[in-house]
Amino acid sequence: MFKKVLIANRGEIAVRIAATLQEMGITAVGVYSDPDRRAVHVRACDEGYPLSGRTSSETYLRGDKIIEIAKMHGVDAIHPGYGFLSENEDFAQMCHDAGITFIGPSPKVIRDMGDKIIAKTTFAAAGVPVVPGWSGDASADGKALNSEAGRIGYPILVKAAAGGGGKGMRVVEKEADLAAAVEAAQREAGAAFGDSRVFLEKYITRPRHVEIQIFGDAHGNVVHLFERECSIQRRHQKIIEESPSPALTPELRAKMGQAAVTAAKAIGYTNAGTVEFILDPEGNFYFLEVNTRLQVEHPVTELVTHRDLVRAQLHVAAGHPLPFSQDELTQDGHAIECRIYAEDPARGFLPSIGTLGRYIEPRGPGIRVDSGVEQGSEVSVYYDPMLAKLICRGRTREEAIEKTVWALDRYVIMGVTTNVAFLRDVLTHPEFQRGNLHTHFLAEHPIGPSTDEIPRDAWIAAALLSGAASSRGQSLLTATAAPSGPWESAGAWRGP
Amino acid sequence: MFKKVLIANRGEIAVRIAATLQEMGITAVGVYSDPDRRAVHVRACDEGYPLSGRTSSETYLRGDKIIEIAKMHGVDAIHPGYGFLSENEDFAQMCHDAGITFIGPSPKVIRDMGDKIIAKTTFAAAGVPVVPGWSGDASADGKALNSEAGRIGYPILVKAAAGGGGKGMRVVEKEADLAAAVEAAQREAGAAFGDSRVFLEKYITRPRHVEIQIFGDAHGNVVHLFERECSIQRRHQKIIEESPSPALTPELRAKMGQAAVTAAKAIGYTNAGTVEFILDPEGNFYFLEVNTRLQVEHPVTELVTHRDLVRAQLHVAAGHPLPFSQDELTQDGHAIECRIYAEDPARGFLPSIGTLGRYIEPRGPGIRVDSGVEQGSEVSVYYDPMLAKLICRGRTREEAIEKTVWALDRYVIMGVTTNVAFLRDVLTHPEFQRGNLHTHFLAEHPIGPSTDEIPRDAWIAAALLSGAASSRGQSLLTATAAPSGPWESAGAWRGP
Amino acid sequence: MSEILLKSPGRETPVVVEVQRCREGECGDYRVQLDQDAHDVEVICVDDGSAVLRIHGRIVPVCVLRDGNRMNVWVRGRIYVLERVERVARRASSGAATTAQQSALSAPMPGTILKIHVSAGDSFAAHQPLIVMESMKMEMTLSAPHDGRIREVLCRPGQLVEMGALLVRFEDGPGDESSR
Amino acid sequence: MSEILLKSPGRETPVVVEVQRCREGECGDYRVQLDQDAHDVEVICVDDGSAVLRIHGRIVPVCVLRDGNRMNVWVRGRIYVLERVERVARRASSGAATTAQQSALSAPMPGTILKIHVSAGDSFAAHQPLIVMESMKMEMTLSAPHDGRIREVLCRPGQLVEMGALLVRFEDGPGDESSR
Repeated sequence: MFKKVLIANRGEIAVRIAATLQEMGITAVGVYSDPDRRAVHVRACDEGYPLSGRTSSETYLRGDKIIEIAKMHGVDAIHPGYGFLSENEDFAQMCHDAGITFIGPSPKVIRDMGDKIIAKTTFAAAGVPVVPGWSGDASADGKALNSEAGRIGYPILVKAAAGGGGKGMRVVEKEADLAAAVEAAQREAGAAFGDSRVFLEKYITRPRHVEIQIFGDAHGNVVHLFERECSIQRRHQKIIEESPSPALTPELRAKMGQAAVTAAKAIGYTNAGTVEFILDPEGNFYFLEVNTRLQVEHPVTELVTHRDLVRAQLHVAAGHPLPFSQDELTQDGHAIECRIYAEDPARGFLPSIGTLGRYIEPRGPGIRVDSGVEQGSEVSVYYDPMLAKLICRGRTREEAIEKTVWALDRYVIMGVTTNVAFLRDVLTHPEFQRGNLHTHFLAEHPIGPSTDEIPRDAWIAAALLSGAASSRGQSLLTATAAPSGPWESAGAWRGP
Repeated sequence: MFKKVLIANRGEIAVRIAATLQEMGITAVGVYSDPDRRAVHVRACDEGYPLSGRTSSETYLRGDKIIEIAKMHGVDAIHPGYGFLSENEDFAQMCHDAGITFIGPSPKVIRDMGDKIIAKTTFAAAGVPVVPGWSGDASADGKALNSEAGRIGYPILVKAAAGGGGKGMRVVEKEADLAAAVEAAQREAGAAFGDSRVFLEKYITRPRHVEIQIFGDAHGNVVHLFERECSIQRRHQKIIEESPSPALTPELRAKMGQAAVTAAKAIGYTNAGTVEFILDPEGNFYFLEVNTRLQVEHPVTELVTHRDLVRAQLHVAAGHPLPFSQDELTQDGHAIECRIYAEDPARGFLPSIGTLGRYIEPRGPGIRVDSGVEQGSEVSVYYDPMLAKLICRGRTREEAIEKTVWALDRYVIMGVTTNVAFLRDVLTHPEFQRGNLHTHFLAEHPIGPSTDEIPRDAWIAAALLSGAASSRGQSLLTATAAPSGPWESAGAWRGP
Repeated sequence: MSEILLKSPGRETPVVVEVQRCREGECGDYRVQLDQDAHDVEVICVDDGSAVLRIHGRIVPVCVLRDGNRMNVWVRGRIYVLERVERVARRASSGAATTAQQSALSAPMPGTILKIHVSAGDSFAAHQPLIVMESMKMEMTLSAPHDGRIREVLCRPGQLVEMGALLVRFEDGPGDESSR
Repeated sequence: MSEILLKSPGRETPVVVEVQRCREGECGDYRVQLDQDAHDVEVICVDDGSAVLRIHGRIVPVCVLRDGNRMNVWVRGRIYVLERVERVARRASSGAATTAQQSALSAPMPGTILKIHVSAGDSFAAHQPLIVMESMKMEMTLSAPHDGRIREVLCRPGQLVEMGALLVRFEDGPGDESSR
């Protein structure tokens, strides 16, 4: 097994990977940008080295700097997490060339699956159903574009060949909007992935997003760890994920799992990956893409299979056989993940930045919070506005929802606007509770607080904790408190 | 299902029960003594009512006061937790008479199993092996006592008939010490349980303590939820518990589980209970006692069976059938619980009192901390010095140990002396890791830090954080901090 | 006895809340008069900005984060905004500019300007895209709030702008503050 | 440059630790000289009494809880005690009473006195049980630290005593502070 592993990432995923490394007796090496010098993920590691710079492209995307640090400090292997360099085949190759294990699939598999067009062709060849589409050169000829789109039929989805996470993606309802959408998607894709190629796909109405977790080793074994349903999305990004999917029968589950495994075997897939499908209301499923990395929502699978996927990644990367066979794997209970974002659901989910003036995570049996922030953290413009993931498990879907609602009701995040109350409203929506999910759920069911009424408790709290109640102009309650300001000494870490 | 349940307890168990109640949409009603007015468990509830008084006997042991509060506020059922009134048949009967459901077995079962002598007779009659012993009137006749002890053979264990938790228990090696030990045990038992009767038992050398979790419903179903090994004890009290036991083969597990279920069925057992056995090095097991309540160490079972035992208790108490059949139950992975005590292992585990000047719990996937304290809490002389329970789960015993060690290394408790480092030393002891456990483990293997050497990091930390380093007599590091004292504003709750 | 005037941001009329400390010398008990009802409130504990209250036996954890006279109040997973109003009832500035025409477009978030579709002097129609910026790794289009004409463009492509930074200034439209 | 004298409680000789703040004006970097070795220490962040240090690249979370000159230092799950020593080297009071005879027995914990086995004037032998008390629901026997004779009993059964309360006073034994 490895002695020292560098985590080429930040935030909650770096914290989560560090914990497994340390448990296994492996030294966890962190890296950090200038704004992250005091970040939670640095402190979670055993060693930490700076990647001087502020933006992602100056720091966490700089494979050269990261490999230099790894070589200087005797690192055996690099875990890329998700995002950043995790699906960058050049980086995987650079690791390999430097004699460092890249924890993930081979560079070739990353490249092939990273190219959505090649991936689709590969999976189609392996007999997996794919969505009708067109992958010609969209920028060459407006006429060809329009004619291919017409052939597929509107609505059309424009997607980046190198894409992921909703970036470089556009839905087009009519021909008049196609050219502009393609241009925007190309620009966004170019900025995000350095590859502006896009392709067209039939846009399936009211589909579910159902993905299969796969895992392969160097000995040719590939298994699946069942599905995750990730249909609740905004801006084409998942915000609620769960396993099992309320839509899957045991037969359909077996069929989709088998399709994913067959295709993964065909391409020699190793380590953790996710095969994404869309599932139409009639139960037909179509291959969407492969994510060649640990997924944001992997904890959902961990809580129903009772396996540590990062531990398994390390085993496989070290050349050991998979620590589980298909027969040993079971899907037990029900898990739900909510992504906690600093964003304003009332303003089109626009990101919100600021300081976490108050931050208290819920805790209790069966509640897992993977987070990379704490009270006093700055939510900046530099990185993704996801603050944390709340993952709850119950025996049944109903119990998992109950537990998640309980936890959301006790999650205190103040100083930035978040989607906490919004998530609660989604979870308690009758259609969500019935399991009637699809990727346009949020568009079809406008979610908002049931009432604008400010409850009495809030008036009372404001009156007691306002600065107006005492004769000295201080809060009645803080009047007897320490002389410091209300937030200055609230337990937040600060620079020396 | 119940609408409103009162928790007749305090500390971590009250917090834990409240969470399940609230998830299920049941209003959790807390009660509190004067010193507990601001305790964590009160704030975890939806409603809270005072039990005026300071000591346990003035408050949490006052069934009359508790039932009065329950009646006044429309409570349907009372959960007694463990300790206090949980095994008090009179209280169970008073609840019944007041039309309130007592969440636990019937008063008759509590009474019969609470009397260790009757319990032993009952289990022996059901064909369960029991330890040789004598239950005559120990105070009547010193001669009879000595002769019976001689017949059983030394060493002898003196135990309280109404006992539990090591109170009123004495090991006697030779006849000369017997009378004094009986007297001390009687005094302690009288003070603790209001019943000074004691009995004698053959003292089995190097036994393991292995107990079976049982669960019965009002419809005659009884199942077991496998075993917990609780051999690591000090002062006859468990400090580390785990499931599965490293000593049990599948055959022995089935045999012990069946014995527990057979006896429980014979007495019409309902709700959660634990049948304690001792297991000798040859694999013979003997019935020890039945605990007619939720056990301190129940989370260990929850983490390997993936069931919420409190939820199941509520279902059964409401008259529903058991939510699981024997066939549905599996023992998956390995869980270990460490009891975190405010006590000094270097001074005979003497309790330590004070203020938790710094208290930070470890957190991460697979780590559960059930606690009833927080930074700023007072550890007083009034109640049990258990601060929290750390429960970790892994696929294997080795992984569970790794995770527990990881968590203990990150558990910060300052202001009182605790057993945190001691627990770590036990877990990393080669004999513990081999699973060679017995109830005298700690006596046979003196556990202490491997070295008295103070590490460099501690010298550096002390130098940087001492008040001496800056010219102004302040700490170099706090010199730039807020003007408040080092601990005054450390996030602790305080009175207004 | 203290009196506090609070209002929710959208509303005109403040609510008068009377707070009375009970049992002089003893800690933690208040009588809060809100509308017609009086509430006995016990303060179980308080940390700066957070408290656990007991209101008629109900345990109510709350957090308050102040920002001038604005108070964000957290109660059971939701955050409510309340404003403290001064006793001297200065007529709130009658919601000027809420429905009136804006005079400029500013950055709703810090970010980078990607594309500017207009130049000084250009006319535009309501909802027409004016500027494309990227913020927190997402592209976002800033559209015209109403018909109008550009007076001045205050940013350039590639520029990193702060939140609230003025990006383009409009000519005064047909409406002004006095009109509705 | 500051110099701090620290010692572990059992030891006589303090250790001199030199702390130098590097790069004046910049935050968080110190040079700590301990014995022969110099350590570059970066302070990643600090809360009152807690800090995360970076020592030669290693991330080291620490907590310090002070009690006068005594410092409890938490490092990786263990707590170490260090004492700050004043520069003026006052010879520590040569460990008096550590091995010498005690002159009284005091309560190691707050609790209730259950039983008193001796009266004034009684002789006792080392390890003989003198008092039984109950504390935190556990019974505990206080035994004689050495041979001796009771001068005075200062408690009674049923009494609630504070930690450190004198329970019995002994006659001066054969040893005193000057003898070892």
